[in-house]
Amino acid sequence: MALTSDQMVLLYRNMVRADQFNKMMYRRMMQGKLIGFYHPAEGAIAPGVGASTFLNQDDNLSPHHRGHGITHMLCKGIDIKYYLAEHTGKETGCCKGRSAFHFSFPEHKVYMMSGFIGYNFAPVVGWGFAAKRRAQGQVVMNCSGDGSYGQGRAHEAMLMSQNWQLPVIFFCENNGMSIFSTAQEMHPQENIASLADGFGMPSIIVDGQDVFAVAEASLQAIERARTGGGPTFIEAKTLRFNEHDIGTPDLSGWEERSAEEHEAMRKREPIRIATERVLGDSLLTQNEIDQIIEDALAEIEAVEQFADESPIARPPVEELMAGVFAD
Amino acid sequence: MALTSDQMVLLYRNMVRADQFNKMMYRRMMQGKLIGFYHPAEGAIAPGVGASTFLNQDDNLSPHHRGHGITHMLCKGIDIKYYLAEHTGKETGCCKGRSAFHFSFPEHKVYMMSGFIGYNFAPVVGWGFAAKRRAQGQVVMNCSGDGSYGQGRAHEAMLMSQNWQLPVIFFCENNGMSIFSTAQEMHPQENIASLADGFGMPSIIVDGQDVFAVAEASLQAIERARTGGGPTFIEAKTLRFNEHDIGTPDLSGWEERSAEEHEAMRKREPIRIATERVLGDSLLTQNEIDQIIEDALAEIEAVEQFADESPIARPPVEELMAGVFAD
Amino acid sequence: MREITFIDAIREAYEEEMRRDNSVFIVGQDVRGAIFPHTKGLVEEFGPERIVDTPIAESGMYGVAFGAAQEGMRPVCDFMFGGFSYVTFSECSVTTGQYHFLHGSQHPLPLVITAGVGTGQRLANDHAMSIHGTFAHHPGIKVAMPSTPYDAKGMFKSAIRDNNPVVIPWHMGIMMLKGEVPELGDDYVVPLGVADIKREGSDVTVLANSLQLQHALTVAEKLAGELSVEVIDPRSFVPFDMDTLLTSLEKTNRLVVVDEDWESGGFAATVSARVMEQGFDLLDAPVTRVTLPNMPVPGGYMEEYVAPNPERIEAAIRAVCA
Amino acid sequence: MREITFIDAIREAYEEEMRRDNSVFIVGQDVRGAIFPHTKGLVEEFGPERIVDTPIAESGMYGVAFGAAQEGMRPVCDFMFGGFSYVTFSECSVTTGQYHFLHGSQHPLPLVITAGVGTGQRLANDHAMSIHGTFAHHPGIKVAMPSTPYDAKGMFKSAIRDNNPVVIPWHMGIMMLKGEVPELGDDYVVPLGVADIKREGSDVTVLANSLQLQHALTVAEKLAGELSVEVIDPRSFVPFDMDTLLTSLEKTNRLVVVDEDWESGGFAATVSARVMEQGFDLLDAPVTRVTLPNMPVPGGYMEEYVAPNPERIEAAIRAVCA
Ligand SMILES: Cc1ncc(C[n+]2csc(CCOP(=O)(O)OP(=O)(O)O)c2C)c(N)n1
Ligand SMILES: Cc1ncc(C[n+]2csc(CCOP(=O)(O)OP(=O)(O)O)c2C)c(N)n1
Ligand SMILES: [Mg+2]
Ligand SMILES: [Mg+2]
Repeated sequence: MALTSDQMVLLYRNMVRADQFNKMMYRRMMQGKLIGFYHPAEGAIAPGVGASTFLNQDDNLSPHHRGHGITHMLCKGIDIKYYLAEHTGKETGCCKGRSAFHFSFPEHKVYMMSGFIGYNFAPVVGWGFAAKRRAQGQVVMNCSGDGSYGQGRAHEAMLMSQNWQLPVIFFCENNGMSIFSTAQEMHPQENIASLADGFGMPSIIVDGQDVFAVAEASLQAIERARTGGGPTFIEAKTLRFNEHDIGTPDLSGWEERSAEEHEAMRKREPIRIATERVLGDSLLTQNEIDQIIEDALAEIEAVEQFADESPIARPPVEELMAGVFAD
Repeated sequence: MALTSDQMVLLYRNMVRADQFNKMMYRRMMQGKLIGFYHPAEGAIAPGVGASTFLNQDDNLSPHHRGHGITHMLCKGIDIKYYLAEHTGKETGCCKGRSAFHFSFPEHKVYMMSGFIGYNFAPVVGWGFAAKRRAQGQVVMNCSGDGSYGQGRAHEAMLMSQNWQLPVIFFCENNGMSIFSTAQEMHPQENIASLADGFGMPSIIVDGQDVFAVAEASLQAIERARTGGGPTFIEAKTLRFNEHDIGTPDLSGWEERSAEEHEAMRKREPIRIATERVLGDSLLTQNEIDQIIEDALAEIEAVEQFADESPIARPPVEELMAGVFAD
Repeated sequence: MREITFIDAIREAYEEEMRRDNSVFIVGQDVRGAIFPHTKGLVEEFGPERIVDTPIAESGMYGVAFGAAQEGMRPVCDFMFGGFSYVTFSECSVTTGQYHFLHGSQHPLPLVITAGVGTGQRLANDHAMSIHGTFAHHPGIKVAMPSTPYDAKGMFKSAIRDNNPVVIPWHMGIMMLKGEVPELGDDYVVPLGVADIKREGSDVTVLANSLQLQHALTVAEKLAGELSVEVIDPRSFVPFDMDTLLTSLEKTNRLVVVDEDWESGGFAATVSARVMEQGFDLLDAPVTRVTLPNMPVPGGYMEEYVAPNPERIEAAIRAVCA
Repeated sequence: MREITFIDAIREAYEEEMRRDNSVFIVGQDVRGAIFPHTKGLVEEFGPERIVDTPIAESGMYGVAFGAAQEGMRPVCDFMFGGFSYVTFSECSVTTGQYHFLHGSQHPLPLVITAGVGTGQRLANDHAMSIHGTFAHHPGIKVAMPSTPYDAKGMFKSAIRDNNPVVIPWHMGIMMLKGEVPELGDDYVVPLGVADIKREGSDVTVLANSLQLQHALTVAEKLAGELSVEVIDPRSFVPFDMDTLLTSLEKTNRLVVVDEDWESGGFAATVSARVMEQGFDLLDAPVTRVTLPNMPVPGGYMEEYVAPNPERIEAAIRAVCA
């Protein structure tokens, strides 16, 4: 599916935003301004942007935890300030400051986060089930890492989605790592997408450093799901430039990832790849790009200001107890 | 792997024993002489016999629940009288009469039963892990039904076994049914063995009504596992002549399985198929066959007598409490 | 009033709620064919889109319920036997219980979890264990268990209409118990969180539920004349109706809690501890529990005397009244 | 004696037991690289065959431990965070607890389950929940939790040598707590099932464990002169040392149970109920519990006042002594 110029510019803008948001999160974590942990997305910005930019509002999105789902959510039109406020422990947070790093934007069909890797696989079956029953072309974009496909939950979700031909996209962001473990060591096949073969589910393997390639694959899968063609497995081969989460050492197995590995990796920086493309295709000028970056920085400034100026969430226990059950 | 005449005769003898044992269990359940439930194995005798007859004593065996593992266990040289006593609630039972339908023969490396379908998938990884570390050619025969491969546990076990090249055989007894549900409706692909493709695990699909074919496939997989060649997936296509468990209606979906289905099914009666073969190949005479049947019936009579004459297990609660923990 | 069985009462609740609300559906394994009669015949009226069978894949199966509830439907997830819920426990306990609260109390999760539970079938631990205590330990989930056909119908209807996850197992030992239920079309509900005094008395209070409630009533009847036993059915564990219990203790000053769950960590311990804290001065004798001893539930012939039973209940009543 | 941190004490236990017994090994996720320092550097001495990393596949991972234990090895299964054990809960609770007993007490299952637990990291419910109460509810599993470096080393060694499944979580809030530990080579163990009086007193007994034990000791010190607080560390929940507790109550007649688990169904309820039954006459005031309120553990700034803390413990002590 060839992308239009408008689509490419939108993707590029989202790439810049996602990248800047991730940098902001990294910086804030180092500054002690974030609660809990942060799993930085540097090097792995493109998959989420490519998967999420062309979703409809009523499509379900389960963001990957890498980058804490920000790169995905902002492409779906979610105002990240409520998530940053949450992550800063503030009353204005999307979860009222209760959740540390969880997110929830039900009106955008981004429902939840759980700390259990693979938690996404159970609910996506239900979203797909509801979507199919509703029959209005709703699609489920289910993003998670290579490591999450170790979970048996993945098997159950793929089995049932393929069996019922649910509109679920299994979008695997394969950065080759799961904390200290390499996908190469933990998975018997080169491609995680091979798992889809076991169910007869069509799959696409795509260069996850190239946001345009990811978007094309995603649009293809979205189109298939929307028109009743069932699930697709997409494997986006990507990279993790930083440590798993800030403060954890950057190991492969039990040894430091080598300088050579880092050097090779950073040659595949996704923003640079996208920039070369938009400049090369004359879709944007350097001036326009500078403006996009400036816009993103301004957006982030406002978001940070909102989070920083909001009051810390410290409701009395009674108030919390009243929120355990819905009326 | 071509079978020797001795091997074929042994298989045939085990088929007859398994068949008669299953009939005895069915009869006893109807007579109210068994505790709990019984999942009859009629029509599905051959897979367990073919998978289990040529295991070594120190190979691990996880029997399928169909036929309550009897068809598997007796081929591994286990004296079934302790299991029948267990199932009759007797003190002499293999689990001291505590377990209803569970079995455990640790000295034969048949460790356990659990009521959770798919429970086998976690421990087999550990047995395979231990076997590989021990490096003495120990093999793990992991028997369960088509339905059990719905469980995500199956995925985790296959993933890890293939990844570590463990000597585990995933022996799937596909009778096309899981209580009232057909494999056709519940699984996206025609063969459950397709799942193995997802991991790059070699698989064999075999006629599960032909014990000799099953044994050949099993020997091939055993040989591979024993010599460090890693896991194999075997799918034995079999049939379930009776209802799922005695007392449950015999439905497909929510309708009675048809007379035609039963008729077609019963044309593939595994004892008859085996008998035709041994007679046709002049491996046994009708007289010898009659003797084998007589021997089996005598064996069963002794087993039943043991169970019936043993005292009911009613130990005081204090004695039970003392057995909760090992010393 | 007409009399129907306990399990038929559950089916009537399903039928009425599914007719009333198109978003209600049932998901489980072999629920179309009906392993237990509460789903029997439903597929004929509601079709396989609303009486949904899944592979043996409890996470995926529960995921159908969980995800559909987020999408505004009202699923009932039938785990067949209670223990099978443990196969997808991270989802159905932690992730379920925290969903609404932890994400800011902005999005309800209206779903029902049910399953057959309890001793009496001689099937041993994994097919016999109770689950109400385990779920009551995990916040954010309502937990209830009916004891009569009347309550079964009314409570299942309440559970389906509740905007929260509700775990409502049913005890296999009273599946065929008959009892009075209002005429079809009389759309009554039994609210969750309200206990019921099943028999009035003045000497001692027995809190018991489900099969054990039947046992308690049997014992109360047997002791009538000698000891006046008040029998309270909690009906719900979360929320728990402490007021009804404390009011009863004001009268009787003695309490036996019968609970078909283990002594360690079961709901009976929670009740005893709460009475300790909130009703210590009411007590003339220590609260005494009749529970499963701390061993995996044995099957076979041991089940009947290891589990709570009328003899053990009577002994406990006599002990607290001594 | 030398001083080491709590988490280093656990690592020393691993090192010594792995050197002593070749059948001991550790399985988990990223234990080679060491998410927490208790496995740090072990792979260098023992190699990746004994410090085993698995995919994110908790059932398979736990299966390595479970199956290897049946095969005569002595695995330690590290779930990283306690809540992750719920992902394979049917295996690690029911199937594990019933294995030995239900199959006729003929084959032991010597394995250790560990994980970091507890509040204080502001990570919210699924990364903060306790698991000791949940496992203590399921028979056939020993459950213990150390509170000092000395106990950590001695109890982990006991757990590894035990012929039963032992769940022994460790609290992240005391990971870096320093304390005295015997010299290397002094092969001491701390037996499971024996409580420890961490501070003697005569007015009131406080039963508290792990991080909460530290809180209790802080409060006891603060109240010294005014109230004499005896602080008991249960150390083990299953088996539980009731004798030490009752002996203390003979002296103090008052009890506060502090437990970082939910009020409903937590181990504190079990202790209270047992004291009700076995020590009612000893009590001058109702046993009072300081626990997590029945809500999913919130993260952020709420954790510190929602969880048990010194202020709440002090208030409870004052209340039972009033
Ligand atoms: C059930 C569970 N097991 C383990 C963890 C610890 N954990 C957090 S992130 C992670 C690695 C995830 O890898 P992957 O899915 O590839 O995503 P990535 O972090 O590489 O982007 C692990 C093991 C967890 N959170 N939940
Ligand atoms: C975890 C779990 N879910 C559901 C069940 C109920 N159940 C018992 S046997 C069975 C069907 C098993 O089918 P299959 O594995 O194909 O074996 P078969 O009975 O056909 O031989 C089911 C669903 C169970 N025992 N455990
Ligand atoms: Mg990864
Ligand atoms: Mg089957």
